Amino acid sequence: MMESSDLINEGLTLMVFGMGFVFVFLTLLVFVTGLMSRFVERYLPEPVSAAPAAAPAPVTATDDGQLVAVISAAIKQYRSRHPR
Amino acid sequence: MMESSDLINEGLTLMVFGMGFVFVFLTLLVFVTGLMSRFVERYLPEPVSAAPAAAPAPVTATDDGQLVAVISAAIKQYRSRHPR
Amino acid sequence: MMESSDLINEGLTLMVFGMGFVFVFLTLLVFVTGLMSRFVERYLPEPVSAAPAAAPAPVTATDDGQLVAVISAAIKQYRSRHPR
Amino acid sequence: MEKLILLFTSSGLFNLQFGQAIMIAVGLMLLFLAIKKNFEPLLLVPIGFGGILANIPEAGLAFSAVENALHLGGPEVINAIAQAVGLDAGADLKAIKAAYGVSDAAAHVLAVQTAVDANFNNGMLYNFYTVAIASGAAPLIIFMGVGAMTDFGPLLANPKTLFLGAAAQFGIFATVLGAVGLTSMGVMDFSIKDAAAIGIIGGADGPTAIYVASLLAPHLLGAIAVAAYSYMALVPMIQPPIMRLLTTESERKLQMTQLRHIGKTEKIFFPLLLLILVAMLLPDAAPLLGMFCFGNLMRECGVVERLSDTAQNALINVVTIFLGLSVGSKLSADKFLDLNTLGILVLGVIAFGIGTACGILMAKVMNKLSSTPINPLIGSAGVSAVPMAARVSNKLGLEANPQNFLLMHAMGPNVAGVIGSAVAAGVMIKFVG
Amino acid sequence: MEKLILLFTSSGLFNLQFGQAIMIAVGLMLLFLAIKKNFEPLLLVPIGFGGILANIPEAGLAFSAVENALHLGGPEVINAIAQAVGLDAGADLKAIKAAYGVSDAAAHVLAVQTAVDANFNNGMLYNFYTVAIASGAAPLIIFMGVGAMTDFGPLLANPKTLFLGAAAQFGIFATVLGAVGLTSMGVMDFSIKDAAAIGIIGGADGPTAIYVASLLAPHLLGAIAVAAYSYMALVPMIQPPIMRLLTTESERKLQMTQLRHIGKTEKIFFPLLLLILVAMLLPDAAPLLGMFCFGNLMRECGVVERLSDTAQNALINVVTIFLGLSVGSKLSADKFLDLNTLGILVLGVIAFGIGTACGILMAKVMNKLSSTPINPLIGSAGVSAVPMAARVSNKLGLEANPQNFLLMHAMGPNVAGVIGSAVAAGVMIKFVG
Amino acid sequence: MEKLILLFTSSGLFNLQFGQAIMIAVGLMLLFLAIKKNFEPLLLVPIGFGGILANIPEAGLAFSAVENALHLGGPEVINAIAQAVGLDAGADLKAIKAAYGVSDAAAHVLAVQTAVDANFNNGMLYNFYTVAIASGAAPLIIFMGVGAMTDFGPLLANPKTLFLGAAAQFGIFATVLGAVGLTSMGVMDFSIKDAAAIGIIGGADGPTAIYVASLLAPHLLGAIAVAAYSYMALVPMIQPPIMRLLTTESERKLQMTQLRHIGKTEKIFFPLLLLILVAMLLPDAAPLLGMFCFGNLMRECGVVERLSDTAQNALINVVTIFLGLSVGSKLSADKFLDLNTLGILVLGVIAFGIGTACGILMAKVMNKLSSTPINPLIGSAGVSAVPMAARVSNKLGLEANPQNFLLMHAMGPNVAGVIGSAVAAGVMIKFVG
Ligand code: NA
Ligand code: NA
Ligand code: NA
Repeated sequence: MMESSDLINEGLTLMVFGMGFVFVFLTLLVFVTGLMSRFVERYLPEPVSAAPAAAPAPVTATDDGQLVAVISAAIKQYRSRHPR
Repeated sequence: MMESSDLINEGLTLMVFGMGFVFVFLTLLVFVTGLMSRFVERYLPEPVSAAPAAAPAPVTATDDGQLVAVISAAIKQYRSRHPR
Repeated sequence: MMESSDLINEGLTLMVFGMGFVFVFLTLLVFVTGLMSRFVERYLPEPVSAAPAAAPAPVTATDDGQLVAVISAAIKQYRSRHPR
Repeated sequence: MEKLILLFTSSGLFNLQFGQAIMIAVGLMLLFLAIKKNFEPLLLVPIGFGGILANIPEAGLAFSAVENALHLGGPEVINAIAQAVGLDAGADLKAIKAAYGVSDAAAHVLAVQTAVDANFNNGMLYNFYTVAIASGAAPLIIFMGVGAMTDFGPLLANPKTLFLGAAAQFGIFATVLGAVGLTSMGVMDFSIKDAAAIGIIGGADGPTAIYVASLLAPHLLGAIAVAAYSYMALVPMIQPPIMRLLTTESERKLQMTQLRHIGKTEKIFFPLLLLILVAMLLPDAAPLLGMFCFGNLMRECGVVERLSDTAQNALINVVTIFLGLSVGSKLSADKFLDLNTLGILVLGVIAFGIGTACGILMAKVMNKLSSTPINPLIGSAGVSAVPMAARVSNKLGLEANPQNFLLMHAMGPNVAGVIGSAVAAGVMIKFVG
Repeated sequence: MEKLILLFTSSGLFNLQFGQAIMIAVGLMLLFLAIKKNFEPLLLVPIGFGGILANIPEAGLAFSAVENALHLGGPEVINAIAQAVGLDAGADLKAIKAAYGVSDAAAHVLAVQTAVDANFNNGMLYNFYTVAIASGAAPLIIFMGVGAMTDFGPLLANPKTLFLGAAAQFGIFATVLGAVGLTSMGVMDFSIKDAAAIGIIGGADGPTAIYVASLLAPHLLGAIAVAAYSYMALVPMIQPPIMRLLTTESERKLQMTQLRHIGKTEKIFFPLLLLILVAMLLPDAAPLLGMFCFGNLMRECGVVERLSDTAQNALINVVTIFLGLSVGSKLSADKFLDLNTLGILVLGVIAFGIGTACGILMAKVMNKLSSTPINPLIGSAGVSAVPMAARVSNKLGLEANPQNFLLMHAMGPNVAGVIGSAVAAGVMIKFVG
Repeated sequence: MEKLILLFTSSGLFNLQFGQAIMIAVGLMLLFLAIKKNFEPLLLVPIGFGGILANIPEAGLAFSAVENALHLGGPEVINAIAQAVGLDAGADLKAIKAAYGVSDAAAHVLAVQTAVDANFNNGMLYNFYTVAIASGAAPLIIFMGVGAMTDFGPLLANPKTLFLGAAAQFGIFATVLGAVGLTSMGVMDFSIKDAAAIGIIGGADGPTAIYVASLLAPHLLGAIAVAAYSYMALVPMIQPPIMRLLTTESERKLQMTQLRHIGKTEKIFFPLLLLILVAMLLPDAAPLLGMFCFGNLMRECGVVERLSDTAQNALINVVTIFLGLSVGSKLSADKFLDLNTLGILVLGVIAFGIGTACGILMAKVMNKLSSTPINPLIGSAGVSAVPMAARVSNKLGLEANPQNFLLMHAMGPNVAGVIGSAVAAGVMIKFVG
């Protein structure tokens, strides 16, 4: 029994220190991340990009949908015949 | 000569056992494959999929061909300028 | 001082032989490349390929530009939704 | 005629042991789960197939040259190896293997050389295992790929969710206690190292589990990897009951405030921040979290698209194939078919359950304290198993309230859990490694 | 001035031996065949280029550290190595190399260390060879990729074609007899192992040929690989005459019944079926057919697209580059420029011829016995060399009868031949390995 | 409590040495240059990140098992290693490390085994370094990829530009003299091998610099690689002033005649031609230029598209990731933070300057002698640093004369410079290696 209770002690210490450390570490991370976010907001603000980066070409909405459907089908067909 | 005729014996045995084993193995494989096919047909029939999986969008046949030609050319052109 | 002047000698010899060899080697390469080019021009002339290899399909110029713009946008849109 | 007999006596059928047949069946079952039920197929297909290959009788694909010589060799080679490891010629196989295991460098080299001279070589899967897992390289490279696929936006928008990632790791340490408890009751036989390796299943993270198991308890690697990946696939079954049990209807209806848009700069700073913190506080987690942050930095910095794309595709796929086969090579009957494996499977599901519960309880506490509402359903995503656990939270959220889109909110704790389990792994390697 | 002399004496031109010049020409010729005549370019370009690199005088790219020390080192290092392998200081190079070849582990390590301490290292190609071929990994990984590209549909639709795949392997064993016969007549000097490695050329399968040659007769690997890949490219020239000779006009016109559609489930079961059969009957073929079936399962199971795609592209391309260079490193004058190579080239083409003939004869027999018509032209595809042999059958079929599309019917025996030659390889490794 | 103390004493913060903190800052600065200023990001991101990882206190990622045992181990293991390398138990760390460095094979193996038995292993980055750089494989594979991306058309259209590629290499040898001069004045402490490795920075070619530095002066690899890649990124700043200084307005306006179209055959013959010349004249450059020509042949021959595409993408990206991390592992304080690094940085920029100047002067001379006009601005592109140096020539050409498109003309000397620096490297390896 001596030996097994020794084992349980090790298990307990591992749990206490384990969870303790995980919480300490992640709490620090929360704190530091918050600091970083505020720092970036103040000193390194990003120019609010007007149009979303990958906007499709300004095609009139109506025929765009139908055309895109055709094209994506063609692409799928093209891709099935030319597997990269 | 003794030594070389010994070599020929080894060659002959290898041929006999070699081809013998290849035929035994592949005959078994034919037999087992046939069994498996019948088993699958009976117990695990596949739902006959109606429309082929990657069917292109229902576009009227006429302008489809011409459009697909244009699109594949555009894709080839696009791909040459943007090598992945 | 004796030891360091020995070092400078080694440095000098390396420079003389180094640059010397680089020039000899590349001069030979110039000479041999010229020979090869003339040889190829005379004995292995290439059939002048008429149309450039990846020419787009013969689509009337006008709507081609606009169509290709739409298609490349569609491709970009398609690619953003299906990252390979 | 003698050739014919040789043909038959050396055939698989003749030498098939009962254990090997069972393990081939286990391999086939894993393939069934992966292909038909879509259980983490990218891992369980190679692992299942590797398991079948490892148990082909007489082929010795998963054995080292010495083990092959002892199994397939004649008496002279067996005696030669016995002498090499300091036993006299007549020693039996078990004793020779034990002596070989603890032999010092010189005896080790001599034994290997004797086997190779007698024309026995390392099995194909043994070589894959040595290169991929024994070196620790494969799990780390996959973790780099995972980093390159992870978007920390949702976490940065709501850093508090890191607490959920922390709480959900309690499953790991509870299971360590469970394993140690079972041993003290004499039911199981796990050392503290074994217990730690079993606990990490609760981390719900493949690469971390394989990395820790290969360091702390290589003999349990097969069972641990199978349990880890199976339970990750079972998340949509294990978590919902616990989530419904611990949350009230009103809590499940809670709608959370829109997440703010996170700019490029913050996403670049975060992995570096995390790396510095690991460097200062937990060097033992440096390999794991170092490669994870490297992958994430490559993704976000935007100037190394080629490298990030390769890390997420070609590189991670190649390494996954060999990692899977190497893990499969550990699915040998003597290591898998015993009580320990059963213990591992049971403890593994408990680890997941406790992790899920702690995540939800933590979320309930934080919901009380914090100004903005926190729907406890996102707490369960803290176990990581990215992105399934987040999808489960989202699904249950929608059931309770059709306008309640929790997916992005749940991604916060989900990716936080990856950091949490890597930190837990680091602590265990330090204390028990 | 002394530097200038050193520059000249250590230049390639000064030390160029006649044999090396010839082998560089052989390398260039292989490149010509691959680039201009499209002879299996994916293999013959790296093999040809590796052949040129291996024969660069004084560079020692294909030599180990010890061989480099003996070739380029001064007397002290040569004597030191002589003593390391147990000879006295004055021994000549040939004796030292022989002693080094058979030295035990300790002497081996001592000799290598002496060379490295004297600043001699393994050549670049020697390292590639050790990692890619000596370990057996490259041929197996390529065979996995081949499995991932193989569609067993046509074979499953007509399992009887496996007999054609079996019959066509007779070329392998006939050539073993040929090699052994030539030796007994004193014309050639092949051991039974050499004969087996030469016979496998008739298997018309690159990875299998390299795998068997590297196990049974590494010194013949260069010639065997070059012969195997050249003849596979020559299939459109070797096979048609034999096919026309052994088949009648009416037989060539035979139209075969439409193949039934094969469902997903059968295609998934087949590789597993084949694997179990190998496990039970032929463990020696487990590495080859194991990886082949793994690749095929990845292709068909549909849940690991990423892994299958990588196995067929990035992974197989990278391994092909290093496999080709490693095979090229074996194209050294002393091993290639002798009567044996001529024997190998002659025996190789005979192997292909006999294989083709047996395939066709078997098909004629089966056509007589079976209810549904079997056009003998598809028999020749049983030698594998996928997919060229099947295309040849199709071409000849069309010549005889424009409505006669044999391609898919010929693919059955074509992929069956891959299994056939892997089984033949397994048998040879067991009996002779 | 004792556990808590252990936790703190083994934390990074507690053991952080001043040098390590500085080096982490250097790593972060490299990342800043790579990400914000776009300084060769594909290399400097992994190198910078590797630098941070290598300096994580207590993690020992860049140390071998023996070094880790000496740093982190208790007295018994340190004494055991001391005895293994032939010192008595009380020896201090510095002496043990020195003895280990020069120990013969047997002592080496014994020391490693003692460390491994005491549960110390090679650091992750140490393993990457051994596989990628110590073997010489990574720089050669990247050089193969560079060859597959290089178009020799512009050079073939105007072979004379090879002279510019030759002249621009003078920066390499001038810097060797500089390093040797500084040593003789007692300011620095460089051996002839160190001087050669520093000179190669002037070759403005990453793989060549790393290959030469890993052979001649591994301890300076970190500083040399950082200097080489930083200066290649600084080409748009270093070169213009020198180019404006040495050329007159009229010379800068010179328009060069249209380049003739180069056919496929010439582009296929050129790499083979270059290979034969290397084989005959400079075997020491065979690995570098051999792999370079192999990559170029794969690109141009048109029959191995798959292999060429993989060599330029998946393969080169994977190798770049591990090469960068391995170089980063050499950024340790004791090797980087000393006067030598400052010397290297200064000498490196001088090398670039002299190389640029010589290229331009050569171009002026050739312009006088040659029938067709040669705009001296393309001379500076002879340092290679492909394609930036060619773009700089083009930009300055346009400034002087808007109709003057020099880009393709500058590509000639640009790719010639790659051959030039590889030849210079070969010569240095022969004379000093
Ligand atoms: Na986790
Ligand atoms: Na075959
Ligand atoms: Na250069």
